[in-house]
Amino acid sequence: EPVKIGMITTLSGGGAGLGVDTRDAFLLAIKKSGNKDIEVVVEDDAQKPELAVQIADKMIQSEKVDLLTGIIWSNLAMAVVPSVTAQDVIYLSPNAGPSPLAGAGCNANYFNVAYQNDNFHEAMGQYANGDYKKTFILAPNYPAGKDSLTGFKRYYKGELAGEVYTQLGQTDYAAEIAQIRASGADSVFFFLPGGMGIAFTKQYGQSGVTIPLMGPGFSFSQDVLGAIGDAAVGVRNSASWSKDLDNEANKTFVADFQAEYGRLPSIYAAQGYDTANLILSAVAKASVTDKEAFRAALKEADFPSVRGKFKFNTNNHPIQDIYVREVVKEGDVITNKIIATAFTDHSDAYAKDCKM
Amino acid sequence: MQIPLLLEQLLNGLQFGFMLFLMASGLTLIFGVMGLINLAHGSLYMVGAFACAAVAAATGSFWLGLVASLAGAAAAGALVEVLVIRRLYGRDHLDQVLATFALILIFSEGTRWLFGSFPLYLDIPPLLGGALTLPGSAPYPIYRLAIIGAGLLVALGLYLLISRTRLGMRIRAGEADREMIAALGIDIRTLYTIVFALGAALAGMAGALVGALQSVQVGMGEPVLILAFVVIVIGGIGSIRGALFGALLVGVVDTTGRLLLPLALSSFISPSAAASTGAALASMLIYVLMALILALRPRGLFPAAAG
Amino acid sequence: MAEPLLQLRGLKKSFGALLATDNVSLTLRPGEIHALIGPNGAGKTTLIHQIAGTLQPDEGELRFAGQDITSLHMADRVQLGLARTFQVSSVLPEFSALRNVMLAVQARQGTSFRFFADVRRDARLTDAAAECLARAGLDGRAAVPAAELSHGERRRLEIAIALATGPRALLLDEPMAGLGPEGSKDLVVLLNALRSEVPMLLVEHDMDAVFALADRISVLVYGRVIATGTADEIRRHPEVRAAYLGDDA
Amino acid sequence: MARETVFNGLMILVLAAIPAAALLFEEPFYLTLATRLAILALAAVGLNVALGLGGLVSFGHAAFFGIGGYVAGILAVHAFNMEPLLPGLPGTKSMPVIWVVSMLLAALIALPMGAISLRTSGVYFIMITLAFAQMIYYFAISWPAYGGEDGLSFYVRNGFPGVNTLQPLPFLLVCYGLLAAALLFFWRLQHSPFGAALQAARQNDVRLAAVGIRPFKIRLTAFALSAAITGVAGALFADLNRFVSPSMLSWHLSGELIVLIILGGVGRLFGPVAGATVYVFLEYGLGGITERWQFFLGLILLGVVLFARGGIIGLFAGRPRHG
Amino acid sequence: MSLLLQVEGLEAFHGVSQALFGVDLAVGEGEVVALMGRNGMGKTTTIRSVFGLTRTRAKTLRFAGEDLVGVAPHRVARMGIGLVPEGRRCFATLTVAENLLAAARSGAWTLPRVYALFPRLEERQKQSAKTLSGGEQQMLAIGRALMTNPRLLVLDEATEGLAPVIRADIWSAIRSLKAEGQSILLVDKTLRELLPVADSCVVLENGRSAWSGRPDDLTAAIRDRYLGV
Ligand SMILES: Nc1ncnc2c1ncn2[C@@H]1O[C@H](COP(=O)(O)OP(=O)(O)OP(=O)(O)O)[C@@H](O)[C@H]1O
Ligand SMILES: Nc1ncnc2c1ncn2[C@@H]1O[C@H](COP(=O)(O)OP(=O)(O)OP(=O)(O)O)[C@@H](O)[C@H]1O
Ligand SMILES: [Mg+2]
Ligand SMILES: [Mg+2]
Repeated sequence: EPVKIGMITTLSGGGAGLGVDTRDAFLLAIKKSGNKDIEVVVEDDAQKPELAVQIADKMIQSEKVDLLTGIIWSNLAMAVVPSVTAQDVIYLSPNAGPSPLAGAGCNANYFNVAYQNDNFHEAMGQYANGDYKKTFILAPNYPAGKDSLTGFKRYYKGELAGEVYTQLGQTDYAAEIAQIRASGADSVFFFLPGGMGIAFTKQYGQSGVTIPLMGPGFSFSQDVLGAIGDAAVGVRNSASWSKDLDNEANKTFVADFQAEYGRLPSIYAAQGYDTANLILSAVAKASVTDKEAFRAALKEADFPSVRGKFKFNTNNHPIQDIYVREVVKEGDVITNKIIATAFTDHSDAYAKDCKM
Repeated sequence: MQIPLLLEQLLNGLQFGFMLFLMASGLTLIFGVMGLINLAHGSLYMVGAFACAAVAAATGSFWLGLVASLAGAAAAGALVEVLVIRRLYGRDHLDQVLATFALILIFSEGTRWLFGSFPLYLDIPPLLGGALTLPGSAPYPIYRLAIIGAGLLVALGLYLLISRTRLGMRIRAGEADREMIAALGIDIRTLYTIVFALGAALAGMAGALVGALQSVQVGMGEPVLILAFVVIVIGGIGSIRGALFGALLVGVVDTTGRLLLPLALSSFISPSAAASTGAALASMLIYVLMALILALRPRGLFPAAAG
Repeated sequence: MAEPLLQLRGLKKSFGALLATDNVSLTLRPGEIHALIGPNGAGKTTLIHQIAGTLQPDEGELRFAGQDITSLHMADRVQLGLARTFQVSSVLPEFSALRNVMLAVQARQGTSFRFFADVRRDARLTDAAAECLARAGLDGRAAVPAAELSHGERRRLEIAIALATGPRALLLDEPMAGLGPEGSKDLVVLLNALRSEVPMLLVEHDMDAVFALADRISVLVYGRVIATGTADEIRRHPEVRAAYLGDDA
Repeated sequence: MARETVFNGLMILVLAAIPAAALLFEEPFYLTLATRLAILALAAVGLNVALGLGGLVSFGHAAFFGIGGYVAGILAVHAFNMEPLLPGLPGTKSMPVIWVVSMLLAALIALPMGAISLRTSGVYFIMITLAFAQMIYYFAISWPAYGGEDGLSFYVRNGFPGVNTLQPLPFLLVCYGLLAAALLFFWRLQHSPFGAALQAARQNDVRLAAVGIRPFKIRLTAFALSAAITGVAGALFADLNRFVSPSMLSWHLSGELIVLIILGGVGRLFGPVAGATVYVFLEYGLGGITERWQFFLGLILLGVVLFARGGIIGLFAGRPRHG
Repeated sequence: MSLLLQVEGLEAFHGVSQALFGVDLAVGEGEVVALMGRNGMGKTTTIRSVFGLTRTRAKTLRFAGEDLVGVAPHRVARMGIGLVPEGRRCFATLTVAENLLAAARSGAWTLPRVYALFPRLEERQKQSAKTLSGGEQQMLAIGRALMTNPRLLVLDEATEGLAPVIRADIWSAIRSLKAEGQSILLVDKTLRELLPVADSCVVLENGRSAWSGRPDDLTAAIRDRYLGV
């Protein structure tokens, strides 16, 4: 029988690019599978938690969807996931991985196909140990920002040249850049998602400060690299995926995505694509109406991930490799290239708190 | 903290202030002087940035982009005035709120429709790249100095236009009593269209100039809107001098607050906690500043009728 | 002589370099109409503002009914019975003429913190208000929103509202202005009849009315009282003729 | 009968028809939609006291909405975890208690906030209320104890004696009940002596003082009342979503409440209800049709301002009469 | 004498309610016409209608031969009609000098000449209009209209609130303007001052022209009936 998937994602406002990539890749995977029994309804949450909750209710109550997915932002996920899973609907996260949902608040109906929020930052911290002794760290002052710096510090063993929390939505970083220059740091780790990261990196490039930058992959994902331009080249960043990852699934994915949409996929696209394929693999094994069996099928994670290997931990969060990439220029296009592996088979720090 | 760094940060604060003034300049004219509540100001700012980015990408010239930002925003402004705003002068201010709120939605989605969902590339012109070395030895980006210059120029130009020209008198007269100025023979309708377009052009230019430092994306105008209102209200509505002063004050207070609050707190609590608590306080700072100023001076710092 | 109801002692007020009220002392006694005249910009309205509490004097003292009211809030002075009219009509544009007056009655009755009563059904309010409207010659226009009244009608409303506050003394700032010949005539009759209950400080440029009504006249020039006297004394006063009356009187 | 009365009657019918349609067509989501509508309308009725009657354009009412929400969330979480809020002060899952606390807290915060803000007027008032709300917003974002920007989830809706609030219909009826109470209050207030003074303060505060009523006291009282109503709406909203987050405190929400009122008709008894109905249904309907729904929402709102003076009720019933 | 302003069968509306039902009025070149009537009879509405500030219908509404119906207010003013409105309506936030200059057009009336007429305005030229005394504002409104150098000057209660000396000055200014050939349409409440300068009078009652003629013909009976004096 047909499977109905509800996708709530951000399609308007400043963060729309992330949602668009997720959706496009997700739909691409469904289309390529040729499975006609899958119906996807997509709706825009405008990056507002309350609206996301309303749409989730509507999809469950009115559209009677079997599965939900699509949310990009942690705060929206926190709003939607607990009530969705409480209604015994399965939710698959293609991006956000807030720590409460990985630890004590984990749920059998909640699968995270992306990462736990700390993962990329941890990887960068691990990697930084190799080259640097004195790092300046920087993130916006909100939970994801704090998680980020906590994650970095969890693995980083060197000294901190400074720890700064910026304002959420801040657009001018002249003062922070001056601080960095004066701090005597040998490297900078920063987490500034979206427009904040673009602004920071551009301004950093213009400032003439040459202390090497590093960050999680979000700030150097394909969707923003074009906007940052040359200022990004050379920056190291961590991610669970890169377009040059050498596996069959990934090659097909990158080629198909580029053919279909005329642009390079971002990490959000990759995660959306994997989410779709995970669902397809489970649909092939079990009926969605049999929740128990379907959950088990999902948990097997028996699908060709563009990340190469992929499996679920006890808390339904991924165990995966995390790479360090460098931003490079390929002709006119600015993109990422893998230069190292920070972690193999990495899992998150919260799984032990999950009683499932 | 060392004195040179402190001085540099003070300069950064001032520079941020000029940037804020630039972002607020169009609103100073439309809201401050014409007395029209224009929530779509940020949208016009965004239009300017997108026009600049698109033309700069197509032609390779930032300067052509800058011209395009002026022209594009002015055209958008004129269109909006003729189609919408013009019908609302005689109405309650609140109708302007609803109408311009609707315009935000239309502009944001319209821009996304035209330019897609991804941020656009816009960099500073090579001519203004590089840095000057300041006396205290820290290099300072030329482009940021140029922003200061542009802010000063706009402030001076606006001041002269509003307080020294007959056009300025008529705009202010129109704000005071639109019907009466018409009954004295002034074509206030056309005049307002022109002034609105001029305000829009200023917003657009700011979008291009500041956009080159930030990210050009849908929604970039929203924080600008609030900040611009804050700046104008602190300074005193209708006063160009006030707007400039308000902008500089906000710039300096915000920058030094971001810097000094965590520092000050770190003598009481752990550095990590100080950093985040300090940042939390810093983010409230400009609002605290505004509330404080308005509580003490309910009509802003320069409650001037003109200038 | 009766004890003054209202007493101004050494009032001073300046706007920047301009001394708008220069050491003014005046009294208003029960039963009298005390006119205050003077050239435009002499400071008459400024003085009324200070007595009513719209402006705070820089120096000096104000006593009303034996009480120091110098720093009392405007509303509290009205509560004591010191009501005023405005030179430029100041009404509630959306409310009908009647409801404009009802508000003043309600203020007098002290019911403004009732949340559930219905003013429209309160006869004590509506009747008292209707009576005041009638006295000001607006009975036919009770239901018209103040915004739709003509200029002269709004001037009348201004007077009706002041009456409705139940004043013990009235400060009238050019009440005749805008009324038209007939209206002025009617108002003279009305004020004349009121004088025994409510003494008045009357600012007016309509000399016919002033000479017809005033028991005493004070002349204000550049913020300073230059003369006080009866109508005849003032009419003959050479400085007053030069500064104010011209050949008119 | 006045046309506005007819319109109000129709609005009541529409509100009643939604749950009926939900049961008839077995569309339980309509119940959720109607609940959301009722809560937003309730919040806007609160704002309408300040803005519509008193002319106090508060751009900070999200603060009260959010405070109500956090009261519900924090009390519920403490009750769930059995941790006292303060020593000796337990949390609670009882709606009536939560309502009272959120109304009191909102009013209590509104008093100093209003006392300072009311020194200013016009646009300055708009901005100073925004400033206060932004302070609270940034505080909530960076205050980790209750989730910061991620917000606070509580898994089970709070309870009301004798009602199964977990069921959508009873919860909707609870919300309708509160909305009806607020409307009744607003209606009485509008025609009361206090309402007259408040409306006078909006039109001409010097005149109000010159008849012997202090505008400040009237306005401050109205501001606190207004905050209390919006606060209780916030508590319900948190219960509806079983989640609170700083976005309930953001200036967007303040703006949305203002928009609801202007859309429906400023100062009109049913203005907030009409505004919320249209807004919620547009959001729901357009969102399902097109990804560009905000564009069309903008166009429709623009159409309303340009062609309907005085909002939807103005379109239907003409200008208000202040008899 | 050619007709400057010609009004026949003028009807006007405030929203849906009709305020004028048929006003006839003519001002010839160089003539001074007084428009009279009790409060609320439609004097101000008539004037506003000429300027296109109210919704109107008229058999004839012409200025210097040109039709005024449907013409925008600023164009009407530009044809050469200067208005001193009821209630002064000075531009509150502008200074005295700015008020005078904002809409000035070149001609015989210049800033110095207005200051000569009202020395008080010169004293206060840098002060913002909202802080002027009532009478000062009235002077400003008159000066402002003169600065547009109109062919027809329209004064709606222009002497309201002025001190007797100033009022005498204004009336003598009006007389000298009249002597220079200036056309004037006047509304004023003091008949004693008004009638001697007027060439003709039009009396309104309930939005209709009820009587018109020369001031000498304004008998006590007519005054009593239409003006209440
Ligand atoms: N806020 C102010 N700032 C500066 N000057 C002011 C202010 N208010 C009033 N004035 C000046 O003070 C003087 C007195 O003004 P006031 O209104 O008291 O005069 P008045 O005697 O009532 O005159 P009129 O008869 O014309 O109404 C005027 O010259 C006026 O310009
Ligand atoms: N804005 C308005 N809306 C509705 N009705 C109005 C409006 N302005 C005036 N009216 C009405 O039109 C009629 C004529 O008013 P108008 O102002 O022309 O009178 P007027 O002769 O100038 O009186 P006054 O001597 O009092 O100035 C009055 O009945 C008045 O109530
Ligand atoms: Mg005066
Ligand atoms: Mg009139």
